[in-house]
Amino acid sequence: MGDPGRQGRFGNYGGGYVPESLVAACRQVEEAFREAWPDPGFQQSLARLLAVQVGRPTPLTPVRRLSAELGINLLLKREDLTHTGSHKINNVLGQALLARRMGKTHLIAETGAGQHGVATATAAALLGLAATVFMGQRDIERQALNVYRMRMLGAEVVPVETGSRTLKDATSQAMRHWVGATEHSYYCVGSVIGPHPYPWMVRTFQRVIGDEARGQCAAELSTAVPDYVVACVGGGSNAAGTFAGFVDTSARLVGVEAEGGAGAALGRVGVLHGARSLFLQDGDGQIVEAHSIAAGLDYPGVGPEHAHLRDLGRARYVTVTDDEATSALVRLARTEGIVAALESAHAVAWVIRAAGAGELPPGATVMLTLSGRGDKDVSTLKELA
Amino acid sequence: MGDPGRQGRFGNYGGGYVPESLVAACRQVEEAFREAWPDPGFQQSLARLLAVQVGRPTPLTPVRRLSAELGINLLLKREDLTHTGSHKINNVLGQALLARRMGKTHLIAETGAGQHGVATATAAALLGLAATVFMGQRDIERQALNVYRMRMLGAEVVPVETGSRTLKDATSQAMRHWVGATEHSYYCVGSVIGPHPYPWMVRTFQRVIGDEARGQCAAELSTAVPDYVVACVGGGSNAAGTFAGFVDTSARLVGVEAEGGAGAALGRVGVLHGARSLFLQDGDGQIVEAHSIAAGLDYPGVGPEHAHLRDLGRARYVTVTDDEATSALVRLARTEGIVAALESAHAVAWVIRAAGAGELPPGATVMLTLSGRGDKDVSTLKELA
Amino acid sequence: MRLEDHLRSRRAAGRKLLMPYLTGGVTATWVDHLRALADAGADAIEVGLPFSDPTLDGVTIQEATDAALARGATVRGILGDITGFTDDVPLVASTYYNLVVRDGPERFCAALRDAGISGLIVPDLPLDEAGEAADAAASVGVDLVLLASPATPQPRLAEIARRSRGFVYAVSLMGTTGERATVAESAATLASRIKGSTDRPVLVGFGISTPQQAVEAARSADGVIVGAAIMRRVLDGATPDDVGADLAKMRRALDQERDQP
Amino acid sequence: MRLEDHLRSRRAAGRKLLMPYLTGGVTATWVDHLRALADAGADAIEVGLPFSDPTLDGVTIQEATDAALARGATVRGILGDITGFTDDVPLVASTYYNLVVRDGPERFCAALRDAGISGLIVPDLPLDEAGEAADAAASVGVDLVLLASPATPQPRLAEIARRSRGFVYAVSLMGTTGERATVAESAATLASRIKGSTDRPVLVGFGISTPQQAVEAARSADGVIVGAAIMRRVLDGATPDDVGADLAKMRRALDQERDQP
Ligand SMILES: Cc1ncc(COP(=O)(O)O)c(C=O)c1O
Ligand SMILES: Cc1ncc(COP(=O)(O)O)c(C=O)c1O
Repeated sequence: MGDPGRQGRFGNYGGGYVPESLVAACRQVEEAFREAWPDPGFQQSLARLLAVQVGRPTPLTPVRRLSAELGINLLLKREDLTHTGSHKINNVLGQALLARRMGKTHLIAETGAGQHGVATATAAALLGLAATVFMGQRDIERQALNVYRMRMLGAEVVPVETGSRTLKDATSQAMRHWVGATEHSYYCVGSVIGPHPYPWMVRTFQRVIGDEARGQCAAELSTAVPDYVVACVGGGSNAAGTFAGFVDTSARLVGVEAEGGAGAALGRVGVLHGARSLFLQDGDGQIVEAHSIAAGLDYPGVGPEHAHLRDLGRARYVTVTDDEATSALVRLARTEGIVAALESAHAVAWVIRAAGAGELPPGATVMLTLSGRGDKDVSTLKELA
Repeated sequence: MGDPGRQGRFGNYGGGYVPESLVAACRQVEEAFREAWPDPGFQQSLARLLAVQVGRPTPLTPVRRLSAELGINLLLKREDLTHTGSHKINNVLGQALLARRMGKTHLIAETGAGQHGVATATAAALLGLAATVFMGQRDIERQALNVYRMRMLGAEVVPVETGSRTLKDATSQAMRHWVGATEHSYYCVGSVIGPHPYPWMVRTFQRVIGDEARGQCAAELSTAVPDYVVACVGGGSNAAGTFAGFVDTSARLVGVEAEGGAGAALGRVGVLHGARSLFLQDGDGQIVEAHSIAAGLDYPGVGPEHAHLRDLGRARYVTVTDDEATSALVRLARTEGIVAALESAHAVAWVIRAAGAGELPPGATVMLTLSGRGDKDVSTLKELA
Repeated sequence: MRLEDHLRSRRAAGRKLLMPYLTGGVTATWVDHLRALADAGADAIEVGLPFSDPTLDGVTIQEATDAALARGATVRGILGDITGFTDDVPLVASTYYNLVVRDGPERFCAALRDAGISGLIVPDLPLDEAGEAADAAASVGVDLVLLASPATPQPRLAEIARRSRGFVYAVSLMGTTGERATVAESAATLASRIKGSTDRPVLVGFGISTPQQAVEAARSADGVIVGAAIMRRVLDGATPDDVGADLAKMRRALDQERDQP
Repeated sequence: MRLEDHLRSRRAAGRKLLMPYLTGGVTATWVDHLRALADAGADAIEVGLPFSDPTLDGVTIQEATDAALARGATVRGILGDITGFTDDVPLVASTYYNLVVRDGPERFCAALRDAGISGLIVPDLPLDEAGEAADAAASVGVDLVLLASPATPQPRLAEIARRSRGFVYAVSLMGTTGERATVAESAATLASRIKGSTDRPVLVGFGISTPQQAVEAARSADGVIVGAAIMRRVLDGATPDDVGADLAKMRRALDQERDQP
């Protein structure tokens, strides 16, 4: 999981399939990132923001009661404890610092669950930038709390009424808007998707999850490295950041997708939102609408690096149903006092199923990234109850 | 701010004004706490929970943009970043560990904003205890999110229909329930109120806020100690925990109450919920209903140690209106990307007002405890907008 | 006559003591209820001075309290209503400590005395905190009654019995006031324990609802206190005569018990 | 005849080129619209192969795309519809790269060629990624048209002009497709820049809505592409005759401009 080069290739995947009007803008982002990342000044600013604003490092929590029930040793990397409540903030602060360094005054973002939108609105407020967040009308309805949070933070939230009215369409709309606004605006992509350099850059900013967890596992586990490393996968940023910390170890990497949005597990090669990767498509090559109770997983594709990891066999991608995810959410709440995001609950659900099916051997150590907290999902769950 | 002795006196305040049926139970709690607190095993268990579950230490965030606007140097102690979203968890984990050590199987709690209830439900799930949370019907309505969170965590939430149907009445009902349940149940009080040993014990568990902040200020400030230390005051637990870290310094201590719930600023000596302290009362000695937009400040009294600090002149208690608090909340969100709890926004509002009025000298350093995050308040604020 | 002397002499006459409770100011004609209770054979009457936050009361007395406060009842008003009520049946005020603190224990107790009240019960004032109020009460000749509960351990129970004045209030069970279907087992045990350490009268209260329960509870004690059962009837609209008739039934049941071998 | 040869020869005849756009399958009778456009003086016609996620299109073409897909339009179906359409007016397919990748560029381009299509525009396929598709297109004699934008820097512009086939598509402004009130200033600058580095035909597209705008945009270029303005009319129910009449007006305006000194 290294530098994908100027062409942004992860094996057969990635690249920069953007309109000519965005080629220069993407290059500019790449140049800026290549210049900023090794700069100790940039690193220092980012590290300080992650410490004093985000609350990093986040803990690695050994889960006692659920582990005992499952006969395994489960550890949770607690991204739910970050400022704004999900891992999205790690990436956003990095990009927002970059945008300011590039002299941009506006941030553009797409959002599904609203967590990336809230994170973007937060970073914008903090750094004195304006923020415009595109969000599918359907997601606006099911994540109303986050919509109001964004507005309170001063961001403009633009409803997207096209297509499935979810994350896919919000992303398209954000790209359309960016085409006309490249001069002052920076497009702050929320996952390891989009054209080069985004998949690589976002993974690099999210790598802090995996790097921290690696060190914490070394301190916590007699084996130093867990047997399994598990994370949910929408576009795949929390998983990519997590995997990056363990890809050079013996840990088995498992990405858990929503059954209705399983780009990596069920998708075919295609090109969308700037990258060649795996997408859910019908026989005619039309992108299929994803369906997940977790707005953040309601995306028909996956980041190109995941497609590559799948091809290599280095990571496995599995799927979980809405019902499994909600049950896992409740079970984790009841046994550990943690109300996870519905997205994160997918990862927990797979662990529960795999432990029950003997797929995880008894005593296996499992490091799971809990990507966010469930406050945003409470009204969705309430309707189900 | 030391040990108030067996009688639990803070100057003229405190004590144990409980029905005879609760005297033994309170003594039992005191004995258990006096025995557990110096025990390295207990300290270790608590410290570990605070680290891996709560995410302590919480950051001290220098607030750049708002500070510049106000001409002061404002630092925020970020209790909003703790697990469950407010300082309440610090105390609850301590008490829940104590309860388990005492062999109790049930936790009882009252809650106003729901934060203490969520924290109690969380600790109960984590330690395998049952939880029953009393909550005023009015608070159930305005903090619906937290009610559902508690239920998801497996706690029983009991609506209280008497009196003002807020925190005061929930507290009375929790005490009534405890009288009949002392054998198996531990009453987990949520603030520095109630009979001895609660005000002292809760402050002791919350002291981690002040101790951490003291150390962080020493690292952050050239003066080592801030000029002002500010916190909101409902019952007063976040303020007490904060003040405890600074009471022996030159810092001026300011407790900020809701105008409609200003026990310390506007109350008279009385006895309620087990303690002699300051309470809002009418001419006949009846307790007056508090009124605050912040459910956690909607309490007509204040913990006895605050009454004592006021008498000594060591701390000052000031009030802020609902409108000032909501404006401060929005201003902090827009300038710093932090959506604070309405309770905490009261402290921010006083700083804004005092800086504007020249009461805070230009360049003053102000350490403010941001006691919680505002997710729970978003629907309240939405209705105002 | 002091409350305690009165109760001792009644007990000496072989009588089981009966002390009904009435929330002061609960209705416009509450003093008529008071008189009916006196006439129906009460040995003393507990008069509740309503407090906004009755943390040891169950729903019935909470409701009575709310009703009284909603009517504008105040300590001053209630004391005014009962001034010169009667010398035969002593009145015992019962309230929460905040109302005592409001004017200070001395002024508060003096006001009680001036209104002809001879005893005071403060359920949220345990032994350990009672010093100031006890002194104030004693100095004006009002008996400060202390409460003992099933959870009270032995040496403390003796101390409570020793320092209580008027009588010792035996709280029958771990719980709040309010009607119960049966008398808790803990009632008899507690009453016997108290009687084992004092010859002061011992009255059992909390949950005594019917004549049968009164008889049962009075067996190991010197008498009973009946609160919520009466207040339930008052809240449901019972007239003074109705309430008097109820109490008279209890009186008869207790007296019959005595008259049987 | 190859697309580029055709356009060059038309230009050589002193004519400003006019290339209308039509979303394939947008209505049941869309081929009649196509024919009407051909008859009204189109030099070539861009046929949109609808893709579910048209990220570079504005609302009008998004709507047309949705309508076509809702009707069940597919690449295969559209190609079937136009097979044997006409030899006089070349057709240029335009779509997003995912539909090219679906069957692989080679099979995709072969299918275009078999349906009589002579050019291909893929707005989300920039120069850097175009190699595979360019080879596939070239090998079956389909011209892969590259796009240049106001943001394209100089050496890259020359490279695009060099590697484009058929013509060079000058994107008039930084934005999506869709009608605009005026022609962006950037259009003329870009067209001149491209013409400075190639003699390949240069067509300006995006936002050309009226005959006047077409005339203006064509001044520094070899012609114009008109998309959303036509699709708006189609979506509003315009018949083939209506659309033909509209295009004829543009044709006349462009021809008159030439005939004026
Ligand atoms: C809490 C949480 N987890 C996971 C995701 C999925 O994103 P990714 O796959 O990029 O980590 C989201 C997206 O919104 C999210 O909010
Ligand atoms: C966020 C927050 N802050 C403050 C308070 C007030 O409590 P205390 O005064 O005990 O700190 C509450 C109570 O619910 C709260 O939720």
